[in-house]
Order: sequence, then C-alpha cells, then structure tokens
Amino acid sequence: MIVVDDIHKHFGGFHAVDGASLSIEAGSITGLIGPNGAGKTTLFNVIAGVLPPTSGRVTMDGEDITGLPPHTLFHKGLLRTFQIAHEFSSMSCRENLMMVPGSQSGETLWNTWFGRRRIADEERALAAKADEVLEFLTIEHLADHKAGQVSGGQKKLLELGRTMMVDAKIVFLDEVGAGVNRTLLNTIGDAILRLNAERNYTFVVIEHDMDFIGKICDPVICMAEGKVLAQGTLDEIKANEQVIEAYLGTGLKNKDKVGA
Amino acid sequence: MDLLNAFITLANFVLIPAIAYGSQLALGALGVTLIYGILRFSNFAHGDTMAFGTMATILITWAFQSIGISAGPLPTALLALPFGIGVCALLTLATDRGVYRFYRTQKAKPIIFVMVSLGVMFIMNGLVRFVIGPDDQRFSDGERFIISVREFKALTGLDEGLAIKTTQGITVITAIIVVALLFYFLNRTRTGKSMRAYSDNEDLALLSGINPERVVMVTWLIVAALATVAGVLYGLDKSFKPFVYFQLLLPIFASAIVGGLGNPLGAIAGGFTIAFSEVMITYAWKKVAGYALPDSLAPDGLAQLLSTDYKFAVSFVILLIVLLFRPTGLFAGKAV
Amino acid sequence: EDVKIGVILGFTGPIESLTPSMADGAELAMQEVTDSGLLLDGATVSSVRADSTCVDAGAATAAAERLVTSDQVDAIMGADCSGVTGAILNNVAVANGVVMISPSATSPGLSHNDNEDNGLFFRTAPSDARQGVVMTEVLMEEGINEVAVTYTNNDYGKGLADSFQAAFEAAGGTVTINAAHEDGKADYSAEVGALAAAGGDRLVVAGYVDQGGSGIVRAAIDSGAFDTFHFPDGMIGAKLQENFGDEIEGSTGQHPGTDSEGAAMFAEMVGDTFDATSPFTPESYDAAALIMLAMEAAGSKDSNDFKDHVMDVANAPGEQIFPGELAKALQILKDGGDVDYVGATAVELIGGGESAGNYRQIVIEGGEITTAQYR
Amino acid sequence: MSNPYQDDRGNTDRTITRAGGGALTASPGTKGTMKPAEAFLIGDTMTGGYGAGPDILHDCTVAVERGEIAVIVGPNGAGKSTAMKAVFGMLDVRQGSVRLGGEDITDLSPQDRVAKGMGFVPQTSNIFTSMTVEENLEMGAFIRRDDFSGTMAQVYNLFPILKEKRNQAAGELSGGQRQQVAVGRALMTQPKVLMLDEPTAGVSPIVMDELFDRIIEVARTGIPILMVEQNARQALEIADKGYVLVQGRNAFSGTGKELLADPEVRKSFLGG
Amino acid sequence: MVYFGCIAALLIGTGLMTSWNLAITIMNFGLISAIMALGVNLQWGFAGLFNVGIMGFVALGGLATVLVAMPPVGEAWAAGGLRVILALILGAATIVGAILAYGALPKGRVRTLGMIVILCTGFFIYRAVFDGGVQAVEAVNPANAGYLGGLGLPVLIAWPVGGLLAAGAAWIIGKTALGLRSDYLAIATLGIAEIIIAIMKNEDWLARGVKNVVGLPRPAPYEIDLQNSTTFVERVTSFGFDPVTASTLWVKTIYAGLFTVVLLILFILAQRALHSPWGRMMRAIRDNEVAAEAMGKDVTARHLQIFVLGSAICGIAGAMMTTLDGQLTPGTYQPLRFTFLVWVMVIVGGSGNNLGAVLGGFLIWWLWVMVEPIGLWVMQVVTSGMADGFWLREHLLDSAAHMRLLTMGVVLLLVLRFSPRGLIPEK
Ligand SMILES: Nc1ncnc2c1ncn2[C@@H]1O[C@H](COP(=O)(O)OP(=O)(O)OP(=O)(O)O)[C@@H](O)[C@H]1O
Ligand SMILES: Nc1ncnc2c1ncn2[C@@H]1O[C@H](COP(=O)(O)OP(=O)(O)OP(=O)(O)O)[C@@H](O)[C@H]1O
Ligand SMILES: CC(C)C[C@H](N)C(=O)O
Ligand SMILES: [Mg+2]
Ligand SMILES: [Mg+2]
Repeated sequence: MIVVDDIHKHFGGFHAVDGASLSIEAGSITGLIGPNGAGKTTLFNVIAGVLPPTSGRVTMDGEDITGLPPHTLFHKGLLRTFQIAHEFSSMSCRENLMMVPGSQSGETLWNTWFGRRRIADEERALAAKADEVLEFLTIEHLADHKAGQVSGGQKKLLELGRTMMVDAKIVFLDEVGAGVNRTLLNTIGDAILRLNAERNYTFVVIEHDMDFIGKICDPVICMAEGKVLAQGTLDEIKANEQVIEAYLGTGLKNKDKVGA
Repeated sequence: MDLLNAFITLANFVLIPAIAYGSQLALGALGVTLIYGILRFSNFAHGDTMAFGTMATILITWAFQSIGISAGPLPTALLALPFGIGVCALLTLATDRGVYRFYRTQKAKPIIFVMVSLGVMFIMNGLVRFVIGPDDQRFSDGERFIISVREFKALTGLDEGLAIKTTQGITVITAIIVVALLFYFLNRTRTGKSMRAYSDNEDLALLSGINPERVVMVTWLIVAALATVAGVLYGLDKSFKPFVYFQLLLPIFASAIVGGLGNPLGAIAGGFTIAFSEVMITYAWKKVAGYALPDSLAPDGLAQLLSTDYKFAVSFVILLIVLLFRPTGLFAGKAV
Repeated sequence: EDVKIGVILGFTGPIESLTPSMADGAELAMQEVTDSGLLLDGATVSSVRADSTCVDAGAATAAAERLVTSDQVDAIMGADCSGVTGAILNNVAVANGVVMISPSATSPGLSHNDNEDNGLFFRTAPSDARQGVVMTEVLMEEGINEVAVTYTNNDYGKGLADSFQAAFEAAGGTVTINAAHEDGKADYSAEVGALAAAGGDRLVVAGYVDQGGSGIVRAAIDSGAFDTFHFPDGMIGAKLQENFGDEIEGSTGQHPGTDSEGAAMFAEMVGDTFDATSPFTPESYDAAALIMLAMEAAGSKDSNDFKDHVMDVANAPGEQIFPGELAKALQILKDGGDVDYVGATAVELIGGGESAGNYRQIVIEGGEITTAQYR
Repeated sequence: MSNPYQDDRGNTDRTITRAGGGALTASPGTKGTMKPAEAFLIGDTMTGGYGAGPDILHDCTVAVERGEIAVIVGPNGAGKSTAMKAVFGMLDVRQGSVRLGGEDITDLSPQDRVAKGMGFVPQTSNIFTSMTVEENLEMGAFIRRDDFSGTMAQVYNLFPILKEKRNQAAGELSGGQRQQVAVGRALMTQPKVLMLDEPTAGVSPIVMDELFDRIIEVARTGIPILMVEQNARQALEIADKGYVLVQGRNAFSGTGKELLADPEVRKSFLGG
Repeated sequence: MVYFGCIAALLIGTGLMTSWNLAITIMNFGLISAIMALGVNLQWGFAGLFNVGIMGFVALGGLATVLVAMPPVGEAWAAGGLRVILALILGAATIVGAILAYGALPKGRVRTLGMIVILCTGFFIYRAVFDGGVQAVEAVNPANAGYLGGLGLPVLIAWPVGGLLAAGAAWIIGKTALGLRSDYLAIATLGIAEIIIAIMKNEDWLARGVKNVVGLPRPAPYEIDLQNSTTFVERVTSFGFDPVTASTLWVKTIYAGLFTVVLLILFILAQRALHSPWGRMMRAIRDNEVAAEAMGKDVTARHLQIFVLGSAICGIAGAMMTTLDGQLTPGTYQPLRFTFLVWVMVIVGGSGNNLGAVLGGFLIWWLWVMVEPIGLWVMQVVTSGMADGFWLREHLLDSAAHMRLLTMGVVLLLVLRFSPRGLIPEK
C-alpha cells in the first residue's frame, strides 16, 4: 500500500533518515521500533508530508505522494498522530474531535450564512459520533473540558480519537502508548485490531512497549541510525543480535539492588 | 584619482552615514530584541523609553554644563550618560513592578503584553513631553568632527570631501562594544544563560532554581542601559525630539525583525540592512558615475533607481524579500 | 457678554512644537481685546483650545464638533494643517455656519473658486502658489539659476515645491532635483545623498524648521553637500538661528511679512513670553484679531453676520492697524470708522479670503536672520 | 527549534504557576498502611485542584523515605501529575501539608523548594528547547556553586547519545532523547530528593532499563525518588513502595511486590 | 449587554453634557471603528493572524471613494491618461512575465539572469512610458486637479469597491507573506501598508497624492442645502428646532443609519461564521496549525481567505470613513491612529469575540476623542488649588494637551488590568 523507496532526510549534516526503504501491506498492522533517535518520527513526518525528503520517493497505492501537503494526504485517507500531543488546547475535547472530518458543509463560509439548517443536522450527527469516540476512550466525562487542561495521557487518547472520526485507509500512530495507562493501552490495542478487521484500516505503529507491539503488530520493522535494521515477526526481531544490542538491551543490571 | 573621488563621494554620502545610522538602529533594536527574547513581547514603549533615558541624560548634561563640567573634545553628555541610565532604569523597573508583573503572574498572552506596552508608551510619551516639552533640544558640545570636509580636502587635495563626525565615531564604537558585551553576557555568563533559560521555558527555569524576578530585573536594567545609550547617541548625532523617538520605533522594529527577533547578532545585522537599504537604493549615482566612468558614459540624469519619496517603501521591500527567503529573519529569530 | 473663540491646532502630533506659540499668539490678541473692553460693548473674549492633531481628520472633526456644538464657540481660529483644515471646514464649519480663519493652512487647494464654503473661510497665510513666484524672483536676483529642492511631503511642501519649480523653470532656471522628505523621520542621509549628487548652487528647503527641514540642513552641512540654502516660510524662525547660526552664512529666504514693521512690533509686544518669530505665530495673532474686529464691525458675534466684514476690516480703506493697536481699531469701528488691519504679517486679503502675500526677504548674516528687503 | 513539528515550545503547561502553596487547615491524620509521618518527603492528605476549579486530589498521600523509590501508578487523569505538582508547590493545596525532612514546606514557593534540594522533572515541556543539550544540563546545575563537571560526565556516561549531541539545540532531539535530557537535567541538581513524572515515556527499552538502573543507583546513595510511571510493571518491580491513585484518592498502597502481586491491581492498572 | 448599555450611556451622556452633534459624530466614527475592529478581530481573534497593516487597507478604501465618486478629469485623460494606463499594464506584464519565466526556466544561473533581464528591461520600458504620461497628467491644473479623477459614480458604490480593492491587495500580500509567523507577519504587513501609503502619497496622478482630494460627493444632503430649503426649515421649526442644529443632526443621522446597516450586516455574517464548523476550524487552526493541517485542513487557503475577508472589511470601513470626512488625505494614515488604535479596540473589547470587538470599537473611540477634554479637566482640577501664575500650574496647563495620550494610556492599562482578556472575553 505504502512503499517507501530509499528516503533520505538530512538536517544540516546530520542524516536523520539515511536511505530507508520499506513497504507496508494493505490491511497489515506494521510495528516500527528502534532506538531513540533512529529516525522513526522523522520518517513519519516525511511520509505524512510534514517534512520534504532530501531524496527518495513515497508512493501510496502506486501513486507518488512524495511532498504532498498533509491536508491533501488526509483527504487521500492517510492520517497520523503526533508523538508530542498536538491538541487544540482552547477547544473542548468534543470539538477537538468534531473538527476532524473533512468536507463538512459548514466549513464553507457561504453555508454558514445561508445553509444553516443543513449544518445543524450535520453537527448533530458529528456530535453524536464524537461522544461515541470519547466514550470508547473512557474520557466521555471530559467532553466539555478544554483539551489544554486534561492530563498528559488523556491528550494522547484524544490524539488517537481523532483518527477514529473518519474513515481512514492508513493510520500512522506515533507512540500512542507513551504515557497511557497499560490497561487502557490494551483496550486501544483491541480497538486497533477491530478497526483493522472490521474497517480494514492499515496501521503503522511506533511504540517502545514490546508487549503492545507483540500483541497487535504482525510485521515489525526495526530502524536504527536512519536505516532499516531488521524486519520480520516480533519473535524474529527479538532474536536479532543487532536489535538486542541497539534497542532491546538485556534487562536491568541493578536488579539485585532492588529492595524487598 | 577620479576613482578615488568616486569612492570618497560614495563613502561620504552613503557608507559613513549608513554605518552610523545602522549602528543607531542596531542599538535600539538590541533593546527590542532583548525584551522579545526574554520577556517575549514586542515592546512598543521602547522608543519612548529611549526618549525618557535621553531626556534624563539631557537634563543632567545641562546641569553639568551649567557648573562647568565637560569632557574635553567629547560631548559632556557622555559623562551624564551613566546617571541617565540610572534614572531610566528606575523608570523601567517601576513600570515592571507597577504594570508588567501583574500580567506575568497571570501568564497573559504576548499580545496582551504588546497592548500593555502600548499603554505604557502613551504614558511615557506624555511624561517626556510633560517634563521637557515637545520641542527639539540640542545638547551636543565638544568637538563636532573627527574630520570635516574642509579638513579632508585640504589634507588630501581631492575634489571631494569626507566628513566623519565625533558622534558617528562614538556610535559605531559603542555599538561594537555593546554587542560584544551582550553576546558574551548571554552566552557565557551564568546570569546570561539563566536569562535565556527563562526565555525558553519560564516554568522549567523556576524548577531549576532560577529566580524569575531577578531575570526580569536584570533584563530591564540592560534594556534601560541600551535604550539610554541608543537614545543619547542618536540625540547627539541628530537632535532630541520626543516625536522623532516615537517614529524611530518603526525602523528599530524593522531592524530587530529582519535580523531575527530575540537574536542580538540579528539586531545588528538588521540595523545595517535597514540603514543601507534606505540610503543606497534611492541614492543618485550621477556624481559617483561621473567620476568612475569615462566621460562618454557619464549619465545625464540622476541615475537614481527610485526617488527618495520611496525611501521607506524600498527599505520595506527589502525587508519583505529577506523575510520571504528567511521567514524568521537573517539570524533565525524566535516567534512567540 | 462673552465671546468664545475656538483655537484648534495640532497640540499633539507632528507639528506639536509649533502650535503652543501659535495658540499663545491668538490668545494674546484675545487678551488685548478683552483688556480694552471695547468689543461689543465690553465683551470678554475667551479661548477654547482643541487638538487638531494635524493629521487625523477624524479626531480633528470630532474636536471641532465639540468646540462648535458643545462649547458653542462663535468662531474658529484654525486649523493648522491644510488636511484637517479642509475636513473641519467641510464637515463642521460650513455645516454649522461658523467662521474659520486659519493662520497656517497654505495649500493652494484651499483657495476656492466658487462659493462652496459659504464665505466662511479665510486665511492669514498666503497660498503657496504665490510664494513660489516670490522665491523665484529672490533667487534669480541673487544670480542663482540652478538649485536643488527638497520639500516636506505634505500638501504644503508639495504645493510650494511644485509652484516654485514651475515658476523657476519658466524664468529660465534649472531645478536639478525635486525630492520629498518625510517629517519626523530618524535619518535624512538618503535624501541628502540624492540632493548632493544632483547638485546645484543652493538647496531650497521647503520644510519646517523644527521638523525634517532642520534634519536635512544638518545632514547637508555636516556632509559638506551644500553650504548655502534658501528657506521659505516654514523654515524661518528662531530655531534656525539657534540650530545653525553662522554655519549657514549667506543663505537666503523669504516669508510672509512687510516693512510695515508689524512683525517687529509684534515681537516686541510679545517679549519673551513666547516665541513671536516661530512660524505662523504672527499669523495666528492676526487671525484672532481679524475675527474680533469683524465682529465689532458687524456689531454681532454671529458668524453669519460678521463673515462679510472680515474682508472689510482686513483691507484698505481705513486706518492702518498694527499689533497692539486692537483697542484703537475697535474704537474706530465703534465710531463707525474704517480700519485696514495690517497686523503682524501685513494682512491683505484677496480673492476668496486669503492673504495676498507680502514677503520679507531675509539673509543670514553673522549668524543672524537679517532683512534684505521686502517685496 | 527549526523543526516546528517537534517543538512544544516550553511554557505551554499553564498550570505551573507560582501559586506557592495555599491556605492550610489542619492535617487530619493519615491513612494507609505505612507511617508516612516519619517519611523524608511527604505530601500528607493533600486536597486541592487547579486555580478555582474543582478538587482533583482528595486526601491524597504520597511519601518517600531516604534511599527509597516510591512509584505512583494509576489510570490516565487520576491525578498523578497533579499530586506531584502539589508536592512541588505548583498548585494550591487546600488541605493537608507537605513536609520535607520533618519541616513543613507547604507555604514555600517552587523556587524555595528547589533551594531546599528538591528536583523535579515534569511530564511535559521539561527541557529548554532553544538551548543546547549541554546548556540544559548546566541549567540543571544552576543552583550549584561548586564544580559540576563531574556530575556532567556522569550524566553523559549514563546517556552517551547526549554527549554526542551536546552542542545541538535540545528542541531538535527525538522524543526519547529529550526525555533523557530532562532526566539528566534533574540529576545535575544533585538533589536531596528527586521527583520524576513519567521519565520513561517514549524511551526505548534499552534506555529504559538503563534509566531504571541509574534510578536504583541514585536511590541507593540515599536520595529518595518519587516517580510517576505508566510502565507500571517495570516500575513496580524496582519500587520499594507503590501508590495507586484513582480519581485523586489513594486506592492501594504497598510495597512494589505487594502491588504487583495484587490481582486487582494487575487487572486494572498493569494490563493483566 | 451591560457594556453596551454603558456605551449608550456614555454617548447619551456626551449628548446631554456637551451636544448631540458631538455625540452623533462620535457615534459615527465609533460605528466605523467597530467595523474595523470587526475586521481585525476576524483576522486575529479567529485565525491568529497578526496584521499590523490595517492602515494600508483603510487607505485603499479611501482611495476607492476618489476613484469611484469623483468626476473624471477630462483634460488629464486627454493629456496622458491612456499612456499611464498603458504603462501600468506593461508593468504588470513584466511581473507576470518574470513569474512565468521563473516557472519555465531551469533552476540555476540562467534563471537568475533571465529574471534580472526581464525585470530590468521591463522596469525601464515602464518608466519610459509612465513618466511622460504622469508628467502630462500632473501638469493639468496642478492646484485643483492634476490627476485623472474618478468615475463619477454615486459614492455609496465606493464602499463595496473599497472592500474589493483592499481584498485584492490582501490577496497579493497573503499569497506572499502569510507563511510568516506572528511578529514577522506583523512587520511584513506594516511594511506593505507603508508602501501602499507611500504610493498614495507620491503618485499624484492617481489621487493627487499629498495634495489631497477634497469635496468628495456625499450620500447625504449638504447641511447648507437643508438650511436653504424652505420645506426643511418649516418642518423643523414646527417641531421647535433650530434649523442649523436640525440640519447638522439630520445629516449625521443619515450617516449613522447607513453605517449601522453596514455594521449590522457584517456583524451578523461574522457572528454566523464564528458559531459554525467554519469558526471551529479557524479556532483549531489558530490553536495548532500543524495538527489542523494533519487533520486535513488547508491552513494556507484558510489563512488567505480570512486575511482577504478581514482586510476587505477594513477597506469598506476606510471607504466609509473617507466618505464621512468628505476628503482623502493620505498623510493621515498613520500607524498609531489606524493600526494600533484598532488593535487596542480589539484587545480591550475581547479578541475572538465579535461583540467584544464592536464594544471595543465604540469605547476606545469615545475615549480617544473624549480624553482630551477629560485630560484638560483633570489638569484644571489638579491645578485649581495652585496660585494663578504659579509656574507649576502654568506648566501643567500648558501640557494639558499631552495629557490626551497619557490619559489614553492610563485608561488602557486600567481596562487591561481589570479584565486582561478584554471586556467581553472569548468564552
Ligand atoms: N529539526 C531537526 N534538526 C536537527 N536534527 C533533528 C531534527 N529533528 C530530528 N533530528 C534528529 O534526527 C534524529 C531522529 O529523530 P526522530 O525524532 O526521527 O527519532 P525517533 O526515531 O522518532 O526517536 P524516538 O523514539 O526517541 O521518538 C534524532 O537524532 C534527532 O536528534
Ligand atoms: N491545567 C489543568 N486545569 C484544570 N484541570 C486539569 C489541568 N490539568 C489536568 N487537569 C485535570 O486533572 C485531572 C488529573 O490530571 P493529571 O494530569 O494529574 O493526571 P495524571 O494522573 O497525571 O494522568 P496521565 O497519566 O494521563 O498523565 C484530569 O482529570 C485533568 O482533566
Ligand atoms: C502649520 C503648517 C504645518 C501648515 C502647513 N502650511 C499646511 O498647510 O499644512
Ligand atoms: Mg519519535
Ligand atoms: Mg500525568
């Protein structure tokens, strides 16, 4: 579905992404892991049109989408979340969700003046949908809270919730799990699986929690230093010497010092 | 010889005035940029702060002159400058206490600060006129020129003359020293770094044990000093008139912004960009070309790209072009 | 009975340093009349000041509106700058039928051909169209036929510079450059650079002495671009002497005035209470005086009554009236006589109620402004 | 800073005000299984909320002994960060008290608490984005007057990537790298007590392990550590003491092992 | 609502204490200010665009009145009008050509060189054609004409045209400068406004430059005509009014009516837009552009849209104001008055809130006009205890005019002190 072909992204002399090539199968849930600074987020940003690549090509269903602006990609069904939550802080959580769907007729000025009935109907439907999503995320009580004033984890949930407001083809999740309660993370994992199964969403998931990755991702790609280091099932990856050395490590050394 | 004459003409009418004016703008822009960088708002009262500091210095200068203190060939005002800075610092600190602090504790948005500074501007505006009146005041004394046109011609025997004013010299030297000091202060000293930290993330600065009130106080002190120095040097070179100081705000802001807000080096670069673009683009090249080119090629007209009416417009066009290619200024400034 | 005269001038804004003495001048005349006790059988005259801001037509209109409708002034001395003067005239004075005498609005555009101002507007400063011609004569007689011109970029400066250029070129002179400068700006090197490059025997500075005009002169002297200048009215004032003294030795100029020694008398009368030579200050005195004399001549303080008498008191025939002689004039008028107000600026109103324009030609000698001749 | 998509330009967390403690009423006894009254740092039965808003904490108690690691876990929005901020004096504690080494510090401003040797890494906007990594660390040592190059070397040792990027603006780092800077900054203080709000959010497993290793080491040198963690299982494994907060209240407390063993805690907070 | 009661009270108070004429004058400018504030609020309050070039758009609106309503100057057209127009077309063609060339030529030295060549030759041809035409036009009766004049249409048409003119300028500016952030955008817009005003000041053939155009046609009758019309005089005297006062009041009331209609229409449109998905989208963009972009909102296009709309509103207000003034004086377009004052209105009223902007427009304008007498009054009160002729008293009274700005500052600080988010904050 998405094919990333030899992408390079340089910041000054620094090669954040250094010739990464990978392809993402339609309908898969691909895990993207790798040490901090491996270039995962940067690669996301390149794919999602936020950063122009220094060189290389990204195609989606055969169509070249390199360098298209994010809002165009959104309408092509490519969604992403942010590693550092980007909520609309002065808007309520419900509004945060309601603003997501594209081509709302109320977003045309003319209609706001002369097509108010239609807008009102649409709005009701949207609000209902938003409440549904909030409920799913267990934050329905925050519907009218300003998004800037909810807890760090709740912001991450909201971030995820936005992708559920529309029918996406492919969703890029950048560490939805960081800062999210593990039990809830499991629920989110279930949701991802369900969206994948029922609505045929494709997911690409960056995550550092191996349990979570193991639970939902089938192919797992490990990046390091801007390149793809390894690819395969999680077990294969976990067994990979290089990955262990660069990423997984061998557990606590000071375990013995832990008290009673 | 003709080439030399051409160069001297150019230097006399373009290079020297532009360098002096550029330094004046730069000094003003430093103050603006510092407030923007550390307190994170565009201080519209800066022009009037300059006017206030200058006014204080002038009053003290007059007092000095009346009791016969002078600085020899240099303007007496330089002796009065430290006192002027002191008075100005008192004012800025008082303003901060009485006005800005409230909004800081409220965590008001930068735009609110801008509006507040507009209010402060009005008040200082009134205050200055109240004390010294709206007229222009001359307070320069001492030797006027380092070298005057007449002396230069006599000295070199050239047709064209070159004048360098004492104040121009002082301005340029001061500007260089001040920038170097400021740069050192911000990047090397503990207090300077704590100021940058505060500007970056106020709350985290707090958690690092930085005392915000102290940072703010130091900032205002430096700003008062910069404003007074800039104002006095400008006043010595031209003249002191409250309205003009208010008008100075525009080129000063332009300088700070082209240079990159919050960046001291940018303020300098911006000051010179604005000054040179103002002076160069509307310059009539007739005389220079007359010397530099063979007679047959010498232009009949003024060889002026645009009339001086568009001096400001042109400097703004340059500003725009700079911003289009470098959206946060020459030296990558901040954006609040 | 109490007569109120509105004094609307730009107390704040770009000409704020000119206006205090202008207002003082006008109020001096009012004081003189009040003291004489002769106006309309012992009326006292009081002044109501308002701020025209010189540039903000909206604020100026509102201020004038307040003067007329709230303070109920009987006439307006003002406004100063041509722009706001036009706005006040059209929106307030004509609408409410109030006489307005401006001491300083000199734009030729304010001369009216038809009677669109309802005969309510007068000015004691001549239109700049006239000054251009006079200036040409002065320079030509000095044997100068190549000059550079810089003017303050408003209707006054532009109008003056244009009319001068036209006159000067018609007389066979050359204007090497005619460049604007904005008042109140920080730096004039660019302008001086262009002026110097264009060259000329003399630099004509059609600006204001405590505005950009001085800035230009300063920069021109310092860079050796010019050492003699020619100054029209806006530049001639005590400040010129004070700022430049013998640095501009040999420079020439002219401003409205006559050898009727009115100006000197005015200066003497003022003493050092304010600056009598500041631009448009004598004109302000005259404007206020004319208003009051016309009232007496009409025997009424109603604008619609006395507007027709302004020209009468200003012009011959009649006894010549100089500054400080307002009491005498009032007495003559009261006795049914005729006066010819000369005042501090040799007022002579022509055409649609504006000053005919007599000029005093000056030259800087020994660092002082001295009279060369009158024309 | 040149990458606007990663920058959260500090100072966005409007809650961190210098409120400096609030009006105190009595501290009505403590509950729970421990005797926190003797603890080195204790937020004792705190009740409070943001600004004039509703109470978010309800009689919430957290405490940590010298040399101990105490971990706070709980669902999102439970008030964990709020509790930390309350302990650090960044919001009004309407009831209850905060004590450090037996001294009541409820009324102290955050700065004063820093001066008393408390170090804190907030959950969000916890680095100076426009300053270089090294300057960030220097700012961590701001209140220290001695030579801190040794500590800095230790931090670099702990997070080698930071040494590599020492002259890069911190705002240009990856998410996990920023987290390392933040923790490094706090370590530079050489605090008497260290408070960490989700220090491992977004760091890779290997770094997380190292971080925990280091935290254990620090704790064993006698510095109490109070931290909030969502990687609850790993955190509780190394914790001496654990608190589970639910809706601003202490729901469970116990040693790390106890909580890990508790089936209900496992089910509700540790993901089974 | 309470606040609007206060404004009404202020105006009525002004009417009672001073005069109704003054009160309505203030109200008229207040209405215009409210419209400007509405435009700025659209840009800042809705979208977070920091536009400091308001005066430029207001000036363009003013220009529109001249171009629409003044009678054409036939001689000037004959002398060089077509030549000027031709030059302008050539100039535009040069720029378009350069842009096309920029797209067509390969990147590198060739392109740079090509651009320079096109621009330079274009510039010189343009100047050659243009200068002659301008000279010819400006030579036609310079004291009273010297320009091309307008179309001689009813002045009311100038209002929408002013909006269009401003919108056009805003579109060009937006296309180039909207990528800039906060204060950088501010200085860019300010710069462009200065350029617009420089052009209006110096291009005499267009609208007489600094020589000003006076005597613009009015949408309302002239007071003089009313006073001379017997029916009017009879009518008002029968009600017991003084004809002069009645005529001035009547004319002002007509203006007030027209302005109110415009304000109401714009207000309703703005209000509906704000409380709609469109408004929500704008707020989202204002809060976080990156996220909005990722959520499929075309941030650049929206910014352009709102920038153009807001500027158009300022243009309309500018045209209205010039109509009210009856003259175009480019020198009056100073940033302090037309940019910062409007900003003060928006912020004091409460940015992001249309009602707030309107309120701020009225309140600040009232202050701007009334602080002068208030300042004088304060001075008199302060000095009343001092002896006549005492230097301080003299000094204080002499400086009273400067109290105007000072008072303005104090009031501004007081308002911001007690409601830092504006009088009617965004909810
Ligand atoms: N704007 C920038 N300028 C310079 N370097 C940058 C910039 N943005 C990212 N980098 C560098 O690029 C590298 C990759 O960053 P990226 O954010 O893609 O990492 P990541 O794989 O997402 O890591 P993490 O798991 O910690 O989020 C990092 O070393 C970072 O320092
Ligand atoms: N600035 C604020 N103003 C008002 N309410 C807030 C603010 N920040 C957080 N809250 C509310 O306080 C409650 C607790 O928030 P807190 O940040 O303490 O949660 P947390 O336990 O740290 O959650 P997480 O694990 O998601 O970080 C939440 O319901 C949130 O909505
Ligand atoms: C007082 C002066 C500024 C007035 C000027 N002569 C004008 O007509 O505008
Ligand atoms: Mg990342
Ligand atoms: Mg938290």
